[in-house]
Amino acid sequence: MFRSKIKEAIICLEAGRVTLAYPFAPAFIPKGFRGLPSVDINRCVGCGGCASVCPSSLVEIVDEPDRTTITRYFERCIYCGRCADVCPEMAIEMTERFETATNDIRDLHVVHHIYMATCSRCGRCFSSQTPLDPPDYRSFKGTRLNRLGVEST
Amino acid sequence: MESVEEAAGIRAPRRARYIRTILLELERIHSHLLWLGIAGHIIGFDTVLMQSWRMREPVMWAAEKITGNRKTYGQNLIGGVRRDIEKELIPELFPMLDTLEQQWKKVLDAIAGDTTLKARLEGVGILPADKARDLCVVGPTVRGSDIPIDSRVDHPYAAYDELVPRVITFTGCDNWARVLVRMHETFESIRLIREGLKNLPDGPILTQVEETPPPGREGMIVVEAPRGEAIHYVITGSDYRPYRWRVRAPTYQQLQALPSMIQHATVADVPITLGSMDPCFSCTERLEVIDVKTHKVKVYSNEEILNISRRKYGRG
Amino acid sequence: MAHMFVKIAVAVILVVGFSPFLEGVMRKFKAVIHSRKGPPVYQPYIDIIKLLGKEDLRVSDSILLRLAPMVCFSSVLVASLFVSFGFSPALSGAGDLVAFLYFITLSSVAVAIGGLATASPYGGLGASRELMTLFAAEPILALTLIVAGIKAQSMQMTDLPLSAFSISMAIAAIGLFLIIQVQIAKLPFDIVEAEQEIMEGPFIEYSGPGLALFKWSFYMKEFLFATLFWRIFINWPDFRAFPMPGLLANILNIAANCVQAVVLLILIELIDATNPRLRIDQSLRFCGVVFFTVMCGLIFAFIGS
Amino acid sequence: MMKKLFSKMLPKSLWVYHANVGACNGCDIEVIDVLTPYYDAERFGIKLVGSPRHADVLLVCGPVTMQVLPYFKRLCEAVPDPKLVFAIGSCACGGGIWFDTYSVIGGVDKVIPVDFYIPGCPPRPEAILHGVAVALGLAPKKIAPIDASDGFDTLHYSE
Repeated sequence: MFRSKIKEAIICLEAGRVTLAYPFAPAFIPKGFRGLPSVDINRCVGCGGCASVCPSSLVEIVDEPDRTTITRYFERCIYCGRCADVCPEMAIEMTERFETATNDIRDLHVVHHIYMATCSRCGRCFSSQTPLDPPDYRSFKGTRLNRLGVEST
Repeated sequence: MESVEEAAGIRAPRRARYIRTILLELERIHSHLLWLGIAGHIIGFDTVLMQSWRMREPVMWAAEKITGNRKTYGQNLIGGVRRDIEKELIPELFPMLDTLEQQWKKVLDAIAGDTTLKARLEGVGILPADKARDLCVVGPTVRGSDIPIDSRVDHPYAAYDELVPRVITFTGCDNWARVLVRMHETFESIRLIREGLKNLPDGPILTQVEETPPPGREGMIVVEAPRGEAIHYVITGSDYRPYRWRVRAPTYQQLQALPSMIQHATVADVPITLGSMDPCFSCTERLEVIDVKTHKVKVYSNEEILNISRRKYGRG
Repeated sequence: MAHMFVKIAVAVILVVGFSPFLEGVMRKFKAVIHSRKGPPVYQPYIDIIKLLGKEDLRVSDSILLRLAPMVCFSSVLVASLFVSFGFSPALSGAGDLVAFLYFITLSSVAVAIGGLATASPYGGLGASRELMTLFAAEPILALTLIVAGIKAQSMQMTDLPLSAFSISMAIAAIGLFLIIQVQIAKLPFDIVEAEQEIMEGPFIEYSGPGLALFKWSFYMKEFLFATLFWRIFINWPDFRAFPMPGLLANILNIAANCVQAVVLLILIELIDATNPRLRIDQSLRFCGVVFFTVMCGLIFAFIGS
Repeated sequence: MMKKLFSKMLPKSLWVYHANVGACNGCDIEVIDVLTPYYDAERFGIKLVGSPRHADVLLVCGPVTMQVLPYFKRLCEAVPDPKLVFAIGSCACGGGIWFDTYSVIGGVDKVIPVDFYIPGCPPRPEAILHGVAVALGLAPKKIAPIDASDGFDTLHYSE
């Protein structure tokens, strides 16, 4: 009995003190950690792909006349990373931020306004394009495209 | 996930199945280490809690490195896995497993001769083999009663047809036997991970799912979770959504065995006996009593249970 | 008379003030065994002050519920006046170790009564366990003290320490050491307040000041028993034997006593950290074995060895 | 003066009662993980207690289900003042993926006021420690609400 007690004590003492200095020293974060998602608002086209795949439906999209307001309630986020997978513009990426503790729930709400060009006829939004952007050939269909000498994709 | 695959008639690529197996075994290791700690905590042996959770922590870090999160791996997709185990990660995993195995051997060696620990665990919560068979108990609980049931071997899923685990049984039928089953299973899991990492086949990790499965297809899979076998049953529906998804967690069956296990036990023995089957009360939340004679089913609410037990003990 | 008041004051301040520090040291040592950093040694002081300032929720109007913590605390405090901390006991004129025994028992009874007064099933279970432990452990404590008393022909604590080694005293010392574990509810025997089984038993419904008093009296008990062990069986070093002023000798004695108490309690904490909690029947069996061992010691004492 | 002393001592000795109101066990495991050697919350005086009457802090994990609601309310009354309520995990903070299901009321803040939110699924032990450190005033809060617009708004208004 005493031998096993001593063995137990040796196991305990061999390890030494392993406590990490965490709150006073930065934590180790592995590569590819799925932390708080960050949204690059300048890339977002307001397609709503993230809203449709999100398991906790935390993305709320409201279309207003000249803009789309996207509100994300990150207190519900389960950090699955689905939104980052499906985003067609790679606007969402999982950051390494996990220190999301807060005393105010509103700290976790992210509101984005995307200003969109609106169709003058129906009044609905579409993503605006500046003259510097390359033309989107996909929207050109049929004979007109062929006349321009561009292969349809 | 595999039940959906079965329903859709998809089979994940070999590499993906290996990665799943490795993760399942990592999960088993961490769960068994966790369980030993909790069992120690229940009988007041906090040092066991601290030390076994200390050994568990590198396993969690490894899982975090592989999948990006400590617990909700989010790794399985229909048709494969989401993330590959990267090449530079594999050499990091072997030393982790080695130290874990070494330390775990020492722990097993140390507690094997511990008389006070045995006084609390040996001969307590006895579940004889025939009774266990009658009550359909699963997992380490039944393997502690000398019945070799392990769905990894019986119904191989993932890559268990290639990485065959050894089924560990002990004849004690008591809490001590269940401790030993879990401790030895940890070694087995370490061995499986090592083999899996060594023989990790090349190839894709995801088969492209071309079409959605038609509605009304069924799929069922039996998975040996650390607690016992969990059964997932899916009926596919339209619109990418399942029509019905039923999970039977192992705790359902385990709890049936509890009354016979705690018969004639003192209050002090009840928590550890309950703990020895590693219950998950999030999986079971109501009491259903079936009257055998009249075949009536009655679901008791919480208040009713409280009233019955109060009447029985002359309180309230 | 004034002399006595000084002694009482010193004893009270020592016991009340120093015992949480001992607990802090024990927690720190436990943390070392758990391979972690652990709380600072002054943590128990903070805990107690915090608990004293908290709201006192009462589950019933029972006067017992309110009185139990006070009785427990004050009985331990009075018991401490019959123990020498390196100087002769403050109330040595009023009673001897038998009085100490009575007051220590009273504190355990107060815990049990407090547990019963809460009217919670866990409290009742804890109280019955406390009483069972009391019946098993108290005779052993009494026997060890009686063995020491027979050897010294007196039950006054100042007369007790003997320098000569004898078999009966050695057995009694082992018996007392083993029973301290039971008395101060350290781990193989903390069946009374088993946190995981019966949710801290008798203390389940206490909050704020009541809980603080219970906790504090347990810390004080730890210190008292450690002191008792060193002062009765191994009364070394006694600085009063050295040529130095009496006051300095007394202060050195107190300091030595405190250090010794720390050493003993660390040993007890080591046993605490490497053992699971026993069942009540197992712990009673253990007490039985110790009881018979100490009985042998008593027989040895009668035949004079 | 005594009141001041008490309020000063409270953050240095937080006794925690851990309530599971419908969580999946993930957060519960991480809460206990915080007490184990690598993270060791006891160095801040944090201790897990077995009775809500001893507690200063109520750690709540999981979305509040219909079934536990009455017991949860009773539990909150059993904790003596002054008390703090921590919501651990995404489920407790905002309901998680269950926020609109039929058997779930939602986040803990729909039942009782919550003092600190620690989201995560489950939060890393470091995240829980950080939450505790923020509550104790040892570390700064590292998150703030974002209300941003894309670069086109300036373009839009300059027209």
